[in-house]
Amino acid sequence: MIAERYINAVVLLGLLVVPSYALMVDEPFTITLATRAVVLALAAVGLNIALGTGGLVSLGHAVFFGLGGYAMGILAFHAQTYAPLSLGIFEIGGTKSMPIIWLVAIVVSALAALAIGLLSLRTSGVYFIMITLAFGQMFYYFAISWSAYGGEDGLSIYLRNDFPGLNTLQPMPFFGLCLALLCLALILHWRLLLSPFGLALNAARQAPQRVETVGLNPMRLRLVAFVISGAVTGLAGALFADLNRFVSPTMFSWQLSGELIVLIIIGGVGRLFGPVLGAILFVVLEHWLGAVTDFWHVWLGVILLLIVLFARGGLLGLLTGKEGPHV
Amino acid sequence: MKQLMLAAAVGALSAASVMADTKIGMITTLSGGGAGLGIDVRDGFMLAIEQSGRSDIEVVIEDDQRKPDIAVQLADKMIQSEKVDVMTGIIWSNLAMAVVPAAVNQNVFYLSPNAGPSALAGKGCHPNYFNVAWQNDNLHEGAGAFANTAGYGNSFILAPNYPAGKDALTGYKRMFEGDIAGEIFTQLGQTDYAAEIAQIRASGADSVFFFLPGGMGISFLKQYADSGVDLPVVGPAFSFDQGILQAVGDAALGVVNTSQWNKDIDNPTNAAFVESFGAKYGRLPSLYASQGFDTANLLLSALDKAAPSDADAFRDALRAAEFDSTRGDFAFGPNQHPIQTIYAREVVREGDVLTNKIIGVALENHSDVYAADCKM
Amino acid sequence: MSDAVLSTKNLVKTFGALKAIDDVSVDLRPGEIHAIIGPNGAGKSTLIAQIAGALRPDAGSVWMGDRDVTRLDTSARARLGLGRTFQISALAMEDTVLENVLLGALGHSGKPWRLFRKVHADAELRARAMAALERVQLADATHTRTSALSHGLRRQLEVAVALTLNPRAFVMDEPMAGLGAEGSKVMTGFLDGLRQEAPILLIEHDMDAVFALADRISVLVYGQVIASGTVDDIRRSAEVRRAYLGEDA
Amino acid sequence: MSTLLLIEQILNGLQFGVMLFLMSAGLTLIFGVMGLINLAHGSLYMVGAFAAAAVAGATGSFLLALITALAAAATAGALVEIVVIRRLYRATHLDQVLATFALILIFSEGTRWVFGSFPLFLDIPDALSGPVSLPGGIKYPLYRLALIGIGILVALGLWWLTARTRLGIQIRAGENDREMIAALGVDISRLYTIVFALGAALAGLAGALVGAIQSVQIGMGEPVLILAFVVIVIGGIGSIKGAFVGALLVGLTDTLGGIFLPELFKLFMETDAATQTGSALASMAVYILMSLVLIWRPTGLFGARA
Repeated sequence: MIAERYINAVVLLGLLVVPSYALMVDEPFTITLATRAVVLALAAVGLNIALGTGGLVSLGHAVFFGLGGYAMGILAFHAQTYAPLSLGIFEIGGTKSMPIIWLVAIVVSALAALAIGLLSLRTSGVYFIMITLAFGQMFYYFAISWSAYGGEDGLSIYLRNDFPGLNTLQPMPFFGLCLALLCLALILHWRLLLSPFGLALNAARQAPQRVETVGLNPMRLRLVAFVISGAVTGLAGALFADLNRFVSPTMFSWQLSGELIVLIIIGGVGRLFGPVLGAILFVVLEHWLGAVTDFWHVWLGVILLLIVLFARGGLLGLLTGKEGPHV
Repeated sequence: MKQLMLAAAVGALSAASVMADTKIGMITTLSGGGAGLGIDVRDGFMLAIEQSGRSDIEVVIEDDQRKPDIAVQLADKMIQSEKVDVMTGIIWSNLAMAVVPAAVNQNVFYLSPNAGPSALAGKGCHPNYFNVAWQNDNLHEGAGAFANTAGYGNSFILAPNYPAGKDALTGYKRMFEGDIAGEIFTQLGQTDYAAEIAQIRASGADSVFFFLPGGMGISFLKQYADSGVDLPVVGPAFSFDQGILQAVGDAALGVVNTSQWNKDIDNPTNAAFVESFGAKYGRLPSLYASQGFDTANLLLSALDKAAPSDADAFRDALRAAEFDSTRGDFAFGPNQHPIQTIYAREVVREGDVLTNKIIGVALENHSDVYAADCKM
Repeated sequence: MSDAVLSTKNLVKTFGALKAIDDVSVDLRPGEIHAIIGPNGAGKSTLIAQIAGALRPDAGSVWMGDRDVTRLDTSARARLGLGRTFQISALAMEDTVLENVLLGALGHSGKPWRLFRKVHADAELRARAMAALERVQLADATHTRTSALSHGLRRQLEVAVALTLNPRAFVMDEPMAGLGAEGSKVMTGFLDGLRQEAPILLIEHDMDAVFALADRISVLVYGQVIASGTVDDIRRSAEVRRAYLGEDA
Repeated sequence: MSTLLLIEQILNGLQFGVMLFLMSAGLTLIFGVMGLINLAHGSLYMVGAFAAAAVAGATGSFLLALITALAAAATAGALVEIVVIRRLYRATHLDQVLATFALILIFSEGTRWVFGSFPLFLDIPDALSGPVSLPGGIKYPLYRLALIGIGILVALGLWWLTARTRLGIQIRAGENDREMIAALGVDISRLYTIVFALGAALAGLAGALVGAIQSVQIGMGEPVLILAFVVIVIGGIGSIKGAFVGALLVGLTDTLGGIFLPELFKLFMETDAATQTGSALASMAVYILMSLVLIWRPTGLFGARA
């Protein structure tokens, strides 16, 4: 069996080497695929903080993904049309600057996570799963009928947004940005796991009564985890929108929430690199199975089933021979 | 899914070698809900390519699963890796909006075999973008015009609450001269229309216009037929195409719908198309299949005159639209959208199958209102 | 009553038609072990849940010193100095022994919001955690995964977590349950010494331990305290004999 | 709006609610007895509809189609229980969500593999087609009245089954204490298979009945599935009574919300904007209802445990 840190190192190395090789042999599409994997991984890292560490099975994380996407879409749309965005009493101009867009995406999704968390965390178990799903559906239907920003058609951004000093229109620099942000998020999660907060959150998942009897409030721990989680997933949403130069209500769909959970499970739940490995595997499967058969969803389903039934720790569990945290 | 289809005609090899190989990328919906439409477009398109006998055309086909993000990713792949010259295939307006602007700005030609969102017909028009099907409003406008000739004075109209639905009602109202008895936006993907039908019954309307594509239309028509409301219904062809008519059943009989194509349009190209499509695939072609077929033939006609690498000449060749359309006369307007006749069709039973029969012309040589906004 | 560290006044809790706790007043004074005994279903667990804050009483109140804590939740009562152990171990089984006591130390420090400092590097927390482990003789097992501990050692860990809180009063739910004869003896000895530090409200089925440890015993039957007094008082009580043995007086 | 129209709309809401009840009853029964979240319940609904459409197409008999739908869904349910679900009872909710999500993928694309991509045809039987006149002059489709009737019959049947039969006693015992009924000598895995098949059969019945007035197509189960979850969460998971009340609430909210919200907005907005805003809000209405219920009662209206 292989130690987890070696696997993590190989995964990171692979994320550097494969796109670089693709750049050399002029296969830019491979870089696009790798970017997709990295951005999905970032979204799933966000979810993993709530789900893997906090034990919060959220079937509504697409809300934050979508909010991040629309933060990008709306700001860039106003910049593209030179029409200021009116917020009641004051107006702000749109922007094509990635750092500002990211900040807005993070703040907006964190606020949404705070509101949704305050309401949903009163429930637990299946009820929590279902109420998060319900919030996802609300945002989905709202986005579909919000014609000012394209409704179901979504919003197209003709050119990718800018980052100071980089040509983001080239696949490689944009990939680099996404990878850097993924690494930051991984470091964030890692430090959280080692922190007092991580210790308490981890315990709150396994034995909430214990956490209460030492004088801590599990609800507040979970709320903070949910907000951080939503913010990271929101950032991923903004990047995903920039990758596609497009946002639409499908970013809010419950299938997307389901897919984010799938990524975490096939990689290994509650493990730092679980979502990364899961996202890579998912993109490869999607691409490779999709090329072999029209009915690739059947096989994706079968693979998922096998993992749930026989490989409880996901791919990382298989490779390291250790089960991960139980959620 | 990926298929490399080489138009197989061994004998034509030497003749074709004078021209450079052309690579065509088709992104369409082949799995999940709505796959039927993509399959028809693909089959129609490939039929024409095959009949041309040309072996210098390579068509790369990919499935977008009706997801915008997948479509964009596939477009990136086709442009960056496959280096295609021409793209086509997208069924849905929202996917087209996600793919087309970026593609045409990267000097790829895009021929739309189905979707025609207004944004791409007006201010967002582009020299490399050609629509071979219709602008989205066209068939709804046709329905409005038909309602006038049929003498309807008070229509109840409904469509799903999303942009194409809003365009549909706008399109109908643009042509319809009577009153509107009621206007409803239903939920996208809604399956039960009892409440809407009750409102129609109570509204005092003398006719109903609806735009409910796919499964929504099937549900609506079945429930409407069973409700005992017997006001005449008119709608665009999307709920009456060959693929879904059988699922609607007798509930559709006698309903008038508008289309730019039908299998009984009387011209030799169309007759040959209907026959060869049936021979090859064992089913009647739908309007989507005819659009795929026309798209391919337009492309072939342009390839006969110029290669896509010579962009200006190729563009002029496309604009000339010198090909035999299954619709008979076909020409492009200034925004490179069709100027064509919209017919009124009626659903009839032919032996075991339900199909459509042309009963009249709704709009003659019709263009679209967005063309004026197109500065090209 | 005024010197009681922990007390209940006229507690009532009903579940449907069942009166699980019916007008119960008990108290815990400094330096003592007060045992609550009674047959299964007498309402002991319901009582302890209300004292700890996991259940809201229908009527009556819970006091810590002269402070009414009836409306406070479990974590607030813990912060006021209530140290509870569970009948069925409630520990973070995937974590190490050390991490479980660190959690207690963290609760005592009241600062779980440091997001970026390493918890293991905090000398103060660690010292408090290790001290508690040493007192229950678990220092050898510091880095063992909790799920790998034997049942008896888990009970000791439960007590250690409570110790990290420096509580003013302990509430222990059957700390001897499932321990062998040897384990019970060790635990009895340990609790015996602990009462000087903070008094213990003890719920226990092991009568040998109860009679060896308790300063006072209250007998709970059908949700009511039918007798309360010293060990000898209880041994001699006719009512208790009747309740337990069905003997006539 | 006239009283007659209002009554007709309430009937529509009831009918929709009753159909949702058929879906939700199985879902809530399965959760109550086995503690399992079954996302694939919508697939069983689809199986019922496709089986009915295939048989009706071949034989022309609606009754035979209904019977086949019941049998096919029950068989599929039992099979899924034995092959997959049985291994998930001890698993976490997360694993259950995931495994049944996988089953959706397999069922949906598998059905497309077998039946192709185009919708199938299933029609109302002649005997039940067309409208009838109700007292007060309301014309209402007979088939929809029949649906309300069938739904209420099924509700009564389920009540009888759980309250009055041996199987019902076992089911209720299983909800309360799994170890206990195992100790009493009930073959628990057989009980689970039966309950799962029963739930699946109810979903299949709903699919076949609804398929006659809607479109029989791939993915038809998913929107209904989500609504059914909303229903059982509102009602309290595990409670059949809760499912019934929840289904009617959701059915009425959805139907009446779609009509009244646009009208409400017309009072203070322009017609176009009001129609759009009202419709947008109407499509969110049931989810808003569910959130409100959960915020008020975190375990639903009749729910006992989380």
